[in-house]
Amino acid sequence: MNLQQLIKQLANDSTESLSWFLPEIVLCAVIMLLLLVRLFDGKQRLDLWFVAIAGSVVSFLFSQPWLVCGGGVERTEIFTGLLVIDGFTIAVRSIILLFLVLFLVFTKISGIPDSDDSPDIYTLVFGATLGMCLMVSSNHLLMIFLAIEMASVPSYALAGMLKGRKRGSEAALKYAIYGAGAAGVMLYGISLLAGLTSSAHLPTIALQLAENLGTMSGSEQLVLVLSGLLISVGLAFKLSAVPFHFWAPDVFHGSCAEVNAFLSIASKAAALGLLVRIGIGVGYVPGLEQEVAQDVEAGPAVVAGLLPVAEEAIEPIEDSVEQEVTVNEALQPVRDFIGKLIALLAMITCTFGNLAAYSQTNIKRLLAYSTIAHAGYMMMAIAPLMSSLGSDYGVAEGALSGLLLYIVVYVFMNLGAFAVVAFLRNYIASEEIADYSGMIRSRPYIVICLVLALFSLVGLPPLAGFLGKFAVFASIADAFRATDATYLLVLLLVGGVNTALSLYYYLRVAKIMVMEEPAEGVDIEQYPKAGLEAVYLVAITLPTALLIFFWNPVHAYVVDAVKALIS
Amino acid sequence: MFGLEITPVIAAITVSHYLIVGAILFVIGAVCMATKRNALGILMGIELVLNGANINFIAFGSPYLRDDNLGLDGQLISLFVIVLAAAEAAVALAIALNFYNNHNTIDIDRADELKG
Amino acid sequence: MGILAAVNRVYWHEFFFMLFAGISVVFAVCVLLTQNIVRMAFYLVLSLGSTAGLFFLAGAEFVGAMQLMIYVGGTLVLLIFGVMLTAQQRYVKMNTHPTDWVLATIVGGSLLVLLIGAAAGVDSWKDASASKKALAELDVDDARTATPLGLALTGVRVDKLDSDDPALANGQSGYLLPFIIVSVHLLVVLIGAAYMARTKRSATAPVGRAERARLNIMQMEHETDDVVYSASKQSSSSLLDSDQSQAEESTDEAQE
Amino acid sequence: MIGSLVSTGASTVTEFISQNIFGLDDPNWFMYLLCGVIAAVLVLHVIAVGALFFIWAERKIAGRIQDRLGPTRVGGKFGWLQTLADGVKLIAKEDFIPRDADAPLFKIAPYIAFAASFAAFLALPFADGAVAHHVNTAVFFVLAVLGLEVFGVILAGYASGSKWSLFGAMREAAQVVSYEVPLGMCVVIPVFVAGTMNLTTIGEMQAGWFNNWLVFHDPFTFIAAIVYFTCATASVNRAPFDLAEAESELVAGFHTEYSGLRWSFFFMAEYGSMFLVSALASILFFGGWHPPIPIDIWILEAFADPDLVAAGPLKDAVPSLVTFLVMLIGIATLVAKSVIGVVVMMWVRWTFPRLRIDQVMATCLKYCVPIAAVCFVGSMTWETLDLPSMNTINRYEIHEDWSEDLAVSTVGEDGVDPEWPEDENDDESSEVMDGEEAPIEEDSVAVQNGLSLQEGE
Repeated sequence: MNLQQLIKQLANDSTESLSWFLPEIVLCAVIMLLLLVRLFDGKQRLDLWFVAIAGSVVSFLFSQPWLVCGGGVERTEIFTGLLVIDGFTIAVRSIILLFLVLFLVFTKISGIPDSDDSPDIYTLVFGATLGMCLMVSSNHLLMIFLAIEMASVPSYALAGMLKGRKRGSEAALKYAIYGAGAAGVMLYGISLLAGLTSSAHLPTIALQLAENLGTMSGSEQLVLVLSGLLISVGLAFKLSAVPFHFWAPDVFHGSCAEVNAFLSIASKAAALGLLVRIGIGVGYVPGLEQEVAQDVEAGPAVVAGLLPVAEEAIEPIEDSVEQEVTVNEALQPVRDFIGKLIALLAMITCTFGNLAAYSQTNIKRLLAYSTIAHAGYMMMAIAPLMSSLGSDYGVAEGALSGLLLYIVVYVFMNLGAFAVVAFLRNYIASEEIADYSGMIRSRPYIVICLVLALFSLVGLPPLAGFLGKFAVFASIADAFRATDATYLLVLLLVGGVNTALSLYYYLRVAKIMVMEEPAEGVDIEQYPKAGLEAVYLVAITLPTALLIFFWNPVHAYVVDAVKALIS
Repeated sequence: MFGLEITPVIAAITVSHYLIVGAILFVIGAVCMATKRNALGILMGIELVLNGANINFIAFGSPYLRDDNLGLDGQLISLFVIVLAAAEAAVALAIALNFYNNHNTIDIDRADELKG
Repeated sequence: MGILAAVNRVYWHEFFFMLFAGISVVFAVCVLLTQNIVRMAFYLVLSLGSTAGLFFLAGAEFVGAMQLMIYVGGTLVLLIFGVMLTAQQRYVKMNTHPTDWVLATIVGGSLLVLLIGAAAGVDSWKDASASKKALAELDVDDARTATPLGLALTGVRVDKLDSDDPALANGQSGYLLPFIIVSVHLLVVLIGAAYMARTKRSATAPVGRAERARLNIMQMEHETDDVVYSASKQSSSSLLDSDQSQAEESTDEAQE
Repeated sequence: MIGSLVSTGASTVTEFISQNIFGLDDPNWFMYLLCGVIAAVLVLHVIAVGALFFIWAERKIAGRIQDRLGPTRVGGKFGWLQTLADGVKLIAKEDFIPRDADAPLFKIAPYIAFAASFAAFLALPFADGAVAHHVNTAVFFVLAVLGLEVFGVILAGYASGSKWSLFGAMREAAQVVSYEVPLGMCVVIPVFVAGTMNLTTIGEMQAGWFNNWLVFHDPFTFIAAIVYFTCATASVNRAPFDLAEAESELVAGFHTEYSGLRWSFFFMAEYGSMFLVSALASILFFGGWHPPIPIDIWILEAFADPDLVAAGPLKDAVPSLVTFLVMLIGIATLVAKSVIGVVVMMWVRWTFPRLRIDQVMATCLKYCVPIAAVCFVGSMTWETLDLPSMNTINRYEIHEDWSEDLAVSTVGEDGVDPEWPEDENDDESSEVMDGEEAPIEEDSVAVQNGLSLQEGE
């Protein structure tokens, strides 16, 4: 191959890639636009919120969530293998962008950030969202690190959005320092992994691992485990999984509820997407399994379209066929390691989050621990995914679609909860749970919405949270039946117990608001009534309540989304 | 030294040697992050951690050290890491200054408004 | 003459590796041990500077120069700048609690042992044959890394032209996308840093939702805080402007 | 690379010495060491002797600009011994460390500033082959190392334990780091036009008449040269940008507390940097070591062996003594151009009033950066569209192993040729330097020099 062919190849590749990359391009354009409009519109006559909301809607539309219907999206590597597009990417990316739209409406209604700060803040929000979109499509170690940085660094500044506040600046400082440290540790793990496999491209890494895993010396395995652990530090930080969760309550407490919503939803969704990307990326090479099964009939041409590497990867397979091990079987130890590690983290995270939430008196801290716990629930879905990826695709698909469903549900219920917190702060200038007592009398709509969101967070049956939890737990049970791995059973039990545990503290908030009398000397009637806020809240909460009626299409959608990814 | 054949007291430099330097910088950086109380001191620890990783990338990618190597990927990743570290430091510093303006200190232990 | 010819081979590579690695590690330890934040920054400069030397030694000239220019000349200047802005006493001492030290030593020590054991244990990393071969074939002016690097940043991996395995060549990605996207990131970061560093503009926002929200937040704050930022700006207000440009600075520089 | 890190002098010089003086076939470690020391001493002299001369020159120029004589007493008519007298005075001064100073840092700061300035000279070619260490990315290296000088100043300011020093240091930090941006952008412009970051190659490309200088390549490079010089003045902390030592506000800024020999190191570093950025300007924009009139090429041609001329590069075709002479002419030319640059800086210093710190920043961020950016884009467009230029130079084409099977040089007739003709690599030398456009007669030298570079480096 000479340079000329290479350039041609690059040009073709880039042109094709760009059509998949439109949402991100729109985000970049909005960032520029926010800057330029400010430059040429000196008196700020134009409210930049309109630019932002228009940009986010366009970006959401360009993410084309309907494409995955019917499982129509095949796995495509774009930008010379740096990113990968498949149903899962499109789905999670759409969720994040949809959240961005809802979030912008939310900030407009709640009034934070004010018009002075909004151009800067929206730039940061869009920058972070861009990073999150990259996170869910990363297929390369550099892109993983880059995307995490792109999502995190603007978030650090967002956490300190309200300046002149001690708590806000403290939250931002803690977040920035811990975040930067976790990213550094993760980078070291990435470097070890890249060095061990001589590649930074995830499928290539998986192939290398599959080839070498059997013959690895003890030290090499040690390096592999170390790199896995170090990488998991960075991911755990983004997920606020337990040994690295300590930033979350402080940051959530210190920054305003709007930022909390952003950090707890978009950031979590992206981190989970990235976790799936890495887990599947290094633990599974799509398309190779069938190749071995139908070796003769299909031929390499079919697979070549799926994955550039796959075509030549047949070579190693045939070597390994002699040992009667396919690539994806050879990767079973990797998947087991990832699955067990995540299962362990998920159990600790979930339990800790729920237990720590008990003693909270501040609603934002409570929701922070609730976020931690929910990160645990969502991570639980990865364990059955990893354990059955090589053997039972139905279960793996079920797990992944369950995760996806959970994320969709989580967006609405958590956004609802934080929106209520922000609106109530605007009314009564307090975020203490005690100050919410008797709120039902003055603002019934808001309280009902919060109660619904909280019940949904618990996972009480008719509500959407139940469906998400059910999907995840069911996939764990399926996986346990399929693989007989004990840790899955433990995981299932821990999940169940935790759900019961969490009931109390969510209900306590509901009880205070509904059952108790307003505190002495507080005339809650004096504060403004809900107007636009109530409309927004109802709009956010309705999906939580009504999902049960639209269960089938939604479930079909998430199943379609993950179809092309695995099988 | 004149007239003497110098015997190789040390083995030829390999990737492992670079990795050891990288590991030392990484661990020192990590310990720095854990022990320093000054926010900027912690940032410096982070820089050391990133550099430890960068040394690894360079060593893995060096054609002088290893045949089957990362190639240019190593150098390219470390280039991006340098750029990203600069960006991160800029934001972290701005945040630290903001903290200082509100608290009149940069001691992270004084950041105790948020406990619970 | 004969004497000179006899010692024709000095282990320069080893010598310079040891030199740079030694400086780098020793000053990194100094960074850890010193209690004075300014000296800490200074030792860090030396440590990272000699890390750049290691990069040169491993054949990554461009990255080495980049390390000097952006890391040492930009990021660390920024850090020192921050130190100066925030140092109250002339020499800021930071005393670490002894138990912290003990704990950190134990954990860090075991991590170090683990990492070094891992690094020194892998056979393919200990293989010196490539190193010897490279040294034997070394052409002094051979190190032209900047051009392939630049081309890789535009997406063309010329180093993979003669790759034996075309399948793996595909995994050797061009870096056009990160090169472009990182510029957007730098722009965002620039705005974020400027936002954080500048003082809040006067509240000219029309009274309404936004104002109410802001006031409420401030009110919540006052219930627990007795001090609001007030006099704190005196120490740095004059310098803050330049600091802001400084922050913009390093990112700009990185962008180059 | 590893060898070249150790080797000093162009490796050819090392080989030359070991072969002709010591009779060794290959240079051994001692040769490398010896040449290293020689090169280091030579470069040191550029700074030390340069400072000696420049301090005197500054005094004289300042005097003349202010309508007075300047130093006259010491050393006869021109006062040429004045610097020496200054030096004796400085050495004799008491070495003084303030009580509040951080002594180790205070002591080491001037040497850091000096070392950075000195180290940047390592990669600066004074003529083709007259370079201490051949770095392929020399432009970048010089800028990077020069940027480290600021550490000396910051440490000095901080360690002095004086608020004047601290303020000076902070201003310096802000200013230098800010000005590195437009400076870097301006440097990228000639690098782009030349197609290489190798200073020797950039210099050699501009051989011939002065119209070959890159400053005349297009209007944008011309503007860029001016912006470069402005930013360079600021980045070496000279008036009117010398906020770090603004006497009227900060006593003497970062070196308020310094005296004696340590102070003189700051001074030497400053003059060294001034010389360095001027030399960089000469190489990047003003023809490097080639005189405006191609005397060096005439000499080469006069002594060239006609049989060899056709065969290869001109430099191979002439006796080595003549090439040595040409190298000396080159060194003299470069030094002369650099001195002119330094003198202009002095002229500016004694003509313009000092800016305020906000004006300094505004100059950088509001004027220099945008202008440099526009120039960069403009110059790039100019080169890509192949618009008319006073230069007859051709862009340096990279010629390495990987590109051997390239069909065509990437920048040809119209920038990028869409056709990508397949079979053109029969004759490699013709595609390496694309000399079809320019008249052969005028261009042959440049082409040959270009060739010699590609083979020799």
